[in-house]
Amino acid sequence: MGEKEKTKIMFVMRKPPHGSIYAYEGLEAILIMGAYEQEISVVFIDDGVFALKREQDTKPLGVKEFSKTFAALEDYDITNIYTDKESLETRGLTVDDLIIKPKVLEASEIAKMMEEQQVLLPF
Amino acid sequence: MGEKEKTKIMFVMRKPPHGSIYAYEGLEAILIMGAYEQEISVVFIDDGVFALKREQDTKPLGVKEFSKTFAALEDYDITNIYTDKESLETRGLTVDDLIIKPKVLEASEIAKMMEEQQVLLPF
Amino acid sequence: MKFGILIQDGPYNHEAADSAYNFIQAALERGHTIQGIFFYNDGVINATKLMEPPQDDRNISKRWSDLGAKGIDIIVCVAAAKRRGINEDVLIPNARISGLGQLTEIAIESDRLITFGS
Amino acid sequence: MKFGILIQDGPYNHEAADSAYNFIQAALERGHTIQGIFFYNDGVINATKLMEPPQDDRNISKRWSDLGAKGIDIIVCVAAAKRRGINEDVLIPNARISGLGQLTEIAIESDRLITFGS
Amino acid sequence: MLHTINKSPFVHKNLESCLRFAKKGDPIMLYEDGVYTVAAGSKIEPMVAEALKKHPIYAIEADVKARGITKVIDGVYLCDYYCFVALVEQHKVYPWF
Amino acid sequence: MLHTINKSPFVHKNLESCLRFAKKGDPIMLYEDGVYTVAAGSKIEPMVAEALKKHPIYAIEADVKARGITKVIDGVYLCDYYCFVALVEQHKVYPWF
Repeated sequence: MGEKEKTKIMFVMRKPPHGSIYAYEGLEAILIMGAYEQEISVVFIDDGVFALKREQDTKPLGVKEFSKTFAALEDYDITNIYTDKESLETRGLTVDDLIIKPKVLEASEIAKMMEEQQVLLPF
Repeated sequence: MGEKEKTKIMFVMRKPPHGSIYAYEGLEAILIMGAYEQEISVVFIDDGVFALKREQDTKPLGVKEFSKTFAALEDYDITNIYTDKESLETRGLTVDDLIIKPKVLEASEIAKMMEEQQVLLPF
Repeated sequence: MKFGILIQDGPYNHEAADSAYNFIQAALERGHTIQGIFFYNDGVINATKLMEPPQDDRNISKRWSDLGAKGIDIIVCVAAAKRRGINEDVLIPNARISGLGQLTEIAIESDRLITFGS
Repeated sequence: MKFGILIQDGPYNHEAADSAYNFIQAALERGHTIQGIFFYNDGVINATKLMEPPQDDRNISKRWSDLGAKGIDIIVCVAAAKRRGINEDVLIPNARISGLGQLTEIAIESDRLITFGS
Repeated sequence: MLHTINKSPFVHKNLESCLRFAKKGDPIMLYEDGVYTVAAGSKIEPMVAEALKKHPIYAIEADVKARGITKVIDGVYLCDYYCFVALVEQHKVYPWF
Repeated sequence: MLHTINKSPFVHKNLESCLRFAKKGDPIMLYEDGVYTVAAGSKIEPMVAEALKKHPIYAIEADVKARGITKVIDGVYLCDYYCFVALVEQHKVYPWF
């Protein structure tokens, strides 16, 4: 009673890591918003699934490796993490290739979830 | 005798106008380089052909209209202007849709010309 | 309605800043409120007062500053700004540098959040 | 050989500035000369000294300034710089702001011109 | 949900992604270089004609005019930013950058 | 001529353009997000296998490792920036941004 309803915020991660900063700055935004006790979810579609690829080694490139921080999202109480079946298949990946085990959904199920959000953030 | 050979410089225009600044800043580079008495050529391929589309009216958008400056390249002694047959066809365009009449070439002919350049500049 | 605006790309290089501006103008004219304009990623470059476009071209940072003068909250992400060399010394008037918490608050308080980028 | 380098995109937001730097390092180590590094389009943002990346990250503008200190000509296009708020006040040491004529000269004097962008 | 697309369909595959996720009836707004999608006569036209069976498609007229697109695919609505705002009043927005 | 590609083939059509213009025997260098092209097992693999019949294909190993690509399509050369420079010594370069 009197408590404000939580806002449903979904991060839609479509960009691959390292080639551009969107995946990384998107992650920074997820971590901050995670502290605001809203209803956060994160979905990885298209090239966004590459952000979760296992065995990323950025040392030779000299840039930050941040896939492990995606793996730590649970520690920030962000547990609604999804990915798209066809995006994985197109890229020759299965959920076993990923550092975490997001729930694998059909595009139509993801579309339905997107529809239910109040805020969609593209990264 | 003793005169330095001209450098063959080709601008390869692949980006459409207005959505990003590359076509426009590419044009600025063409105009400057045109004053250096080198052997300049300009080829429009892929979405680059849109830079030459007739009847561009940027007033409602509030940005500069610069297709007419491409039409004036001849005044700067830049007369080696080419485009790619398939790029036009894919976009439903013919050379009559363009503000100038570049020489229409096959991709293989353009590839051959690119090979002959000393400098290729992508815009 | 209350609209929040997120801008992810820089001025001139891409059309995003123009589209966002045109959208905001139309929203204001339709009687909506702009809850805040948040610059993130390369979007922070919109907020430099050192911009000097050619005389016959639009001045994109001045547009944002003018919206700020009308009372719209213009916020530049501090972390993104530091990476790209935007700080208080070069910030346009009527804008402020702050954290991603401000984007969160805009997201929570707005009826719609609309993102412009590339 | 003499290599000219053209950089069309900004730092951090895209990998272009990193790739260019890695290429230049390898070219120098293989005994080549860098005739000049020309920043155009959003590439000009590489040249701001106000950049403050996180401590554990690379400082991209400092990399360019260090190459300039070694005698490599680092040139920032004046027209592109004005649009994006880069001027002498914020320019990294060991770089200079000049016109597209400098890119022309690099193009003429280099054996190869290599462009990094996005 | 309103889907927006601002990239050329000849170089980017964002339209394909959008169509894969968009629900029947969802409107699609094309702006910036996205408006090249609606130029009549291109190799993209059949995909757009197919999409029109499931989605109302809008294109920002200022972007269309700026690019010299004089013939637009039948069934596409040309609209201004007021119309864009009106659609946002009715729908959440997801931009397919 | 050396062709370079730095974009993901799943979202951009630059590889298609490159292959349309590249002459038989021209080397192709993949770097940045372009290296996703050479990951084995994807839907892109047949196009790459076809391209390998006409072109030597290289990929920058630092970019490959950064992206966690552990299995590369047979016939693709992994190389470092010295190798990139060596190719530029032999060829003019055109980047398919």
